[in-house]
Amino acid sequence: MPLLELDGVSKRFGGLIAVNDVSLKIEKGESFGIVGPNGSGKTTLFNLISGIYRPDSGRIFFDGQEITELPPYRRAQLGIGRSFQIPRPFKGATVRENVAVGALFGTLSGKIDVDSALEIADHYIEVVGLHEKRNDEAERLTAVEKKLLELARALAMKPKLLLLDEVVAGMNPKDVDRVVDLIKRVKEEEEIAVVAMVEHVIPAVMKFAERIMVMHEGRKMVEGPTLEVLMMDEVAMVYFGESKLPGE
Amino acid sequence: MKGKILLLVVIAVVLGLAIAGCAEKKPSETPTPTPAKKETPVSTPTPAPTQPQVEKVVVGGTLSLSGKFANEGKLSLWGIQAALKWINDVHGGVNVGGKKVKLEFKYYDDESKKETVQSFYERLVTVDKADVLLAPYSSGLTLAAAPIAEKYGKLYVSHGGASDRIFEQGYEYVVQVLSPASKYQSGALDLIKSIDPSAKRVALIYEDNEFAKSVFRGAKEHAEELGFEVVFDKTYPKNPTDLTPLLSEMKAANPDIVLGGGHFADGQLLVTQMADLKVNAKFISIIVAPALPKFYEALGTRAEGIAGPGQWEIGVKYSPEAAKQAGLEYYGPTQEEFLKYFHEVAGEDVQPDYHAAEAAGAILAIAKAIDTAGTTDSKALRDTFSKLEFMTFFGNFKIDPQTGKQVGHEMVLFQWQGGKKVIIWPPEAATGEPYYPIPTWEEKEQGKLATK
Amino acid sequence: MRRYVRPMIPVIILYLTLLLVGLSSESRWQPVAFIMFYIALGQALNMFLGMTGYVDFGYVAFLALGSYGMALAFSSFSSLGLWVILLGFVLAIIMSSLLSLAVGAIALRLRGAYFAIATIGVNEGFRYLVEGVRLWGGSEGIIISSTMKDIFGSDLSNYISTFVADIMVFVIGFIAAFLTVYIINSRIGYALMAVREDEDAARVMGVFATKYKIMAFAMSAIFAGLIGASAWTLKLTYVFPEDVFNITYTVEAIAIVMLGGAGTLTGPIMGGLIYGFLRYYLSTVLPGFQLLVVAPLLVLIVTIFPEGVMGYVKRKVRNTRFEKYII
Amino acid sequence: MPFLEQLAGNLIYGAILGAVYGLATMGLSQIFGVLKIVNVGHGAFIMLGAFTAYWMFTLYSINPMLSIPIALVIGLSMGLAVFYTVIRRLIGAPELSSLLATFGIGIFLEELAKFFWGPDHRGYTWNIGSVNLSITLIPYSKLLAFGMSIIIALILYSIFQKTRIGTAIRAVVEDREGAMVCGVNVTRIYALSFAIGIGLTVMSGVLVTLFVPVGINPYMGGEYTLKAFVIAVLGGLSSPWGAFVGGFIFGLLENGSYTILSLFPNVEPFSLTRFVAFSVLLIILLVKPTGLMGGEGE
Repeated sequence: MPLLELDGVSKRFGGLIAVNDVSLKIEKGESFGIVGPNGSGKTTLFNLISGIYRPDSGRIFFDGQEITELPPYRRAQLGIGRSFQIPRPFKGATVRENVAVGALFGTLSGKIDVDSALEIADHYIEVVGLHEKRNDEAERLTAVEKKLLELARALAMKPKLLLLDEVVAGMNPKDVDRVVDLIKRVKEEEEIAVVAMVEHVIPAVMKFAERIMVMHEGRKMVEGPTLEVLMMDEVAMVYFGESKLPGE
Repeated sequence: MKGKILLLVVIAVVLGLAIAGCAEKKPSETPTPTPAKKETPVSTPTPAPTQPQVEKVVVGGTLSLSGKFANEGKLSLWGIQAALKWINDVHGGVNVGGKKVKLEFKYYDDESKKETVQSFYERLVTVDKADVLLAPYSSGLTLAAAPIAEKYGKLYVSHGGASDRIFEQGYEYVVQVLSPASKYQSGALDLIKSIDPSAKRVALIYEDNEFAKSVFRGAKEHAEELGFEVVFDKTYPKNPTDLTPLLSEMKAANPDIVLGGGHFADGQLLVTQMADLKVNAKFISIIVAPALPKFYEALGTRAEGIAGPGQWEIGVKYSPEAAKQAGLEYYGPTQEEFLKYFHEVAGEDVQPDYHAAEAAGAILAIAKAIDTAGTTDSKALRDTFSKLEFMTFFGNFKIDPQTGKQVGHEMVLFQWQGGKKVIIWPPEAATGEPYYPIPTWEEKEQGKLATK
Repeated sequence: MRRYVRPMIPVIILYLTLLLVGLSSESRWQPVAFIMFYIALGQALNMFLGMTGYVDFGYVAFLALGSYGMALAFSSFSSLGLWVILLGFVLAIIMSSLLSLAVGAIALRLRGAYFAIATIGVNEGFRYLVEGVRLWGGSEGIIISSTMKDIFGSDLSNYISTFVADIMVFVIGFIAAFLTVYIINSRIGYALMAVREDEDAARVMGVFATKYKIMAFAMSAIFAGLIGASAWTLKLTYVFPEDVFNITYTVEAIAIVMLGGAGTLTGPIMGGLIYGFLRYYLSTVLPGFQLLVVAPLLVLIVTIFPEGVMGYVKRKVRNTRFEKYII
Repeated sequence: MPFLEQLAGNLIYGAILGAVYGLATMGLSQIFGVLKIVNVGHGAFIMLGAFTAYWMFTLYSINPMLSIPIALVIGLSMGLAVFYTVIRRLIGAPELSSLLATFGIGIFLEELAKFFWGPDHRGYTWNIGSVNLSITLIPYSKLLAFGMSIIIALILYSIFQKTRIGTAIRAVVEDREGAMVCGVNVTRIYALSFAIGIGLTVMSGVLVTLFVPVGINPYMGGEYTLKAFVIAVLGGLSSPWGAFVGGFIFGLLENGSYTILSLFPNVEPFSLTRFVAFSVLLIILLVKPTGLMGGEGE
């Protein structure tokens, strides 16, 4: 049984079809990449999975249960954590408080009191390496730190599935390596399936993802083991235009 | 940055002063810039109150100088100041323990809002040492401050709380100077009954609020007693912008007489829209709005023939002579004197209306009661009030000893005739003949006035 | 524990000072009660506005229903004797919370200004329903003075109106402050913080935003109802719909919260203090002209402290040892 | 058929009233749409417009129609003055701080008006005859109010659609950062929008007096503020055109529902018309949470 299953999911806004009949299966603990240019429907797909939008047609299953009609907070509690393309931390709150929200509300495993939530928060802040800033207000973090904060916040939810929206965009190569290593490590430690979505094909991510899917104009174009997919000519044609090889 | 810190400090200091400021009893440090500066009582610092020696008598009250009753509040203040001129300058003050002392009036602005009044009345009693309280304007505010008056056992004289219900609450110290709401439209009905027995159909159109409902419940009862047929009885909510729906329905009911109104703005609107829609009636009487000269200024000839009840009008025949005839004592300035004093405080071009007169009447009643009782003790004053029967320029004064409700005062009915208010009812107070039936709107458009 | 105690220290100091000033002389009690009304009003509104970031222009409807609750207890259950006051408070709680749940369920789906103004519709609609179908005395309202006198006698009635009702407002304000501290440090507080900062992000992190919004809304409404029941009905002894559904009170409450700093604990207290004091003090100095001074002062303060006075102080004490006391 | 005749008459008046309401709301929507400021002092500016018409008429016998441009100029300059002294400092501050500021400004204007002109309720009579539609009579002054409201709304519409300034304002409404990048001076657009909003509002005050030429007093604005808020939301808050449509709906509901409500016994039908109007607002918002002409989201 796959962890996440999308069955012919579509979503339209007015006349525009943002996601068109996408089916997808993701296994427990898997690393999966979604690649596609801007406007190809990736973010909408994430919003459909995390519940911000309801699909117009199609069904979504998670961990053996249909979640198509569940509100976002229920899905989060079932184990779907996510980050946003443009980080959306709770600006006025401190880093600790931000992460504690994830620990407090992101799980189904009974109510956690504030103190234990703060302990969990401290742990994940340590994990992502923000401990020196834990009492700073989130709005004073740098862009990279905000992404790390979102990661910690999502991890504190103890997710089974982590949806990462452009998590390394705009980072320098050193930071990219650091973050990818970090994700790999927590993925192993916590047995999380990770779905990372990227616009530009970054070697580090390609190495990290076991399988990828390429989206184009709201449709799933191809899906398969990373290297295989990237070798396909049609992918190169659509996605890279005239050029040939990914990631130089 | 510095500016902010400075401001913080300033706020802190001001708040600190608050605590000190409320505490300190500084009776004279209030330079009150009122529209009429000379009348503001500037009290001298009172020495330690040795028992029987009274230096002055203070009447305290709030007036609605801002907010929805600001219009009435302003006129009341002038009326009070005019009455004080007579009491202090002509009469020489009030008699307390055989000695004439000055009567002072101390006031605050309640902004026509209910939560301010209790604190001001408490201040009036405790800081300003008011001996007698003048109740605020309107029934609501009168009720709101009553617990303070009762708590301190101060006489609480109402010059603007017309609702009959105030006097059904069992207050000990509440005394009314003006005629209660239920009487407002009685005069108009009595008048029509006496001059045109064929006019039977009465329409009532009024504001949906406490005061107007009291007025028109009284009017309806009175109309039915007199054998009128009430063919239309509808309200409109506060601050209407368009009365067309009501008026077109009323027009269809074809009334002979229209009684209506509520407050200033809606009263003006009612007449304007009746004119627009040519809703004609033989007689129209509107409460509150027509009493002010601004009503005629706003409506021009459309105001011709419109009548309205008043607690008082310029020209009413309450005078020392009238008092003698009635076997009553007359107290206070004559009407001419009152008008003179009023113009001194308010300016030559302002005419007093009944709001000014009823406030002045209240102050005069207080002065009269103190004079009679020779003390400012509330109990003695209340007992004196129960027995008092006298006349001022505002009219007769006599209360129901039990409830404090006014029973002696009579309302008048005036009518706009040729740009002037003429008193047409009751006959003994009238300064002119009623113009009946009033000109139609079409005739008024041709320039016809309600004059013979 | 210290988490709850430390921030309460400035609150307790402010409240005690006010109480002592009020009790120190007869002349100071009502002014303090006047200021206290605004403080309590600010605190009650802050529970919703400060915590969730939602504005409710129709907020005054909860005060109105609370005051009707108390008035109805007196007009319909006067045989209960002293218990009628308790019943009044219970009715105030029930009526204001029911309305808040109804409004919450319907209108909290709307975002931002749409919600704010839809609630005006609720308030005005309710008012004209009361007047239109002559509910609870219609436009003539309910006067309870004589009933109060029948039950308690004249002296005790006056005592209730001029002292007990004010003490009730004090107590309500204090409980509101304590509850605020508790909420800020609890799960609810974290949830509301998340909703206020970014509702969508909060949802995908597992926060059942609607539930917490309605919780805050209902709590805030209950406090408003209690304030209405004591500061209006018990104190002023009458309820006229025209007065109690007046939107000005909402705007004043928002002004107080913004003056002090939304979402802070001491903000509404400072805001109420500044607003109430300015109005009272200037009225005694310049009767009739006080608003001409108060209004520009409000504008001045907000241009200098856009985050409110306590919002500014909170920022200033960050990373100092006072940090834990000002929240 | 007196019932239908009355209904028709009421609806005609409702439409006229609605146009005036609509115009009286457009300024509010304009300011909210661009600056995200809820102007709780809105009514005070309507009051200023009403007084403008009143003083022009009584002191200089100036036809109220000619007061419209005068009011516009007064409004525009007041708008600029208020913007540069107060509002500009609050851009970027918490949203509600501007609410406190406009609250203070509103009170200040009312008190100033009372200080200079007194609290009296004033009015003027500009009787230029009326047209008889057999079911009802309509004074020409009210028809002028109706016509002028529509003309002003149309002029505003074309300014917004056709001119550079209009385009820049729309750009700021849609995407502030984007507009800034494209070289639009956002502060200036804010100032302009605020001034236009206030100008419209003061101007609508003149039209209000064409419909209700009496009861002009310093505190008259409160009722219009309330209705303007509701109408603005009905139409979709940041859309001045929506506001205009919302005004129509509100006017028609207020007047139209009376004829039906008056059939019920033991109620105050006219008070209930407002209940109906506000209830319909809520229903519309539940069906379409961003108002009739609101777009997706905010």
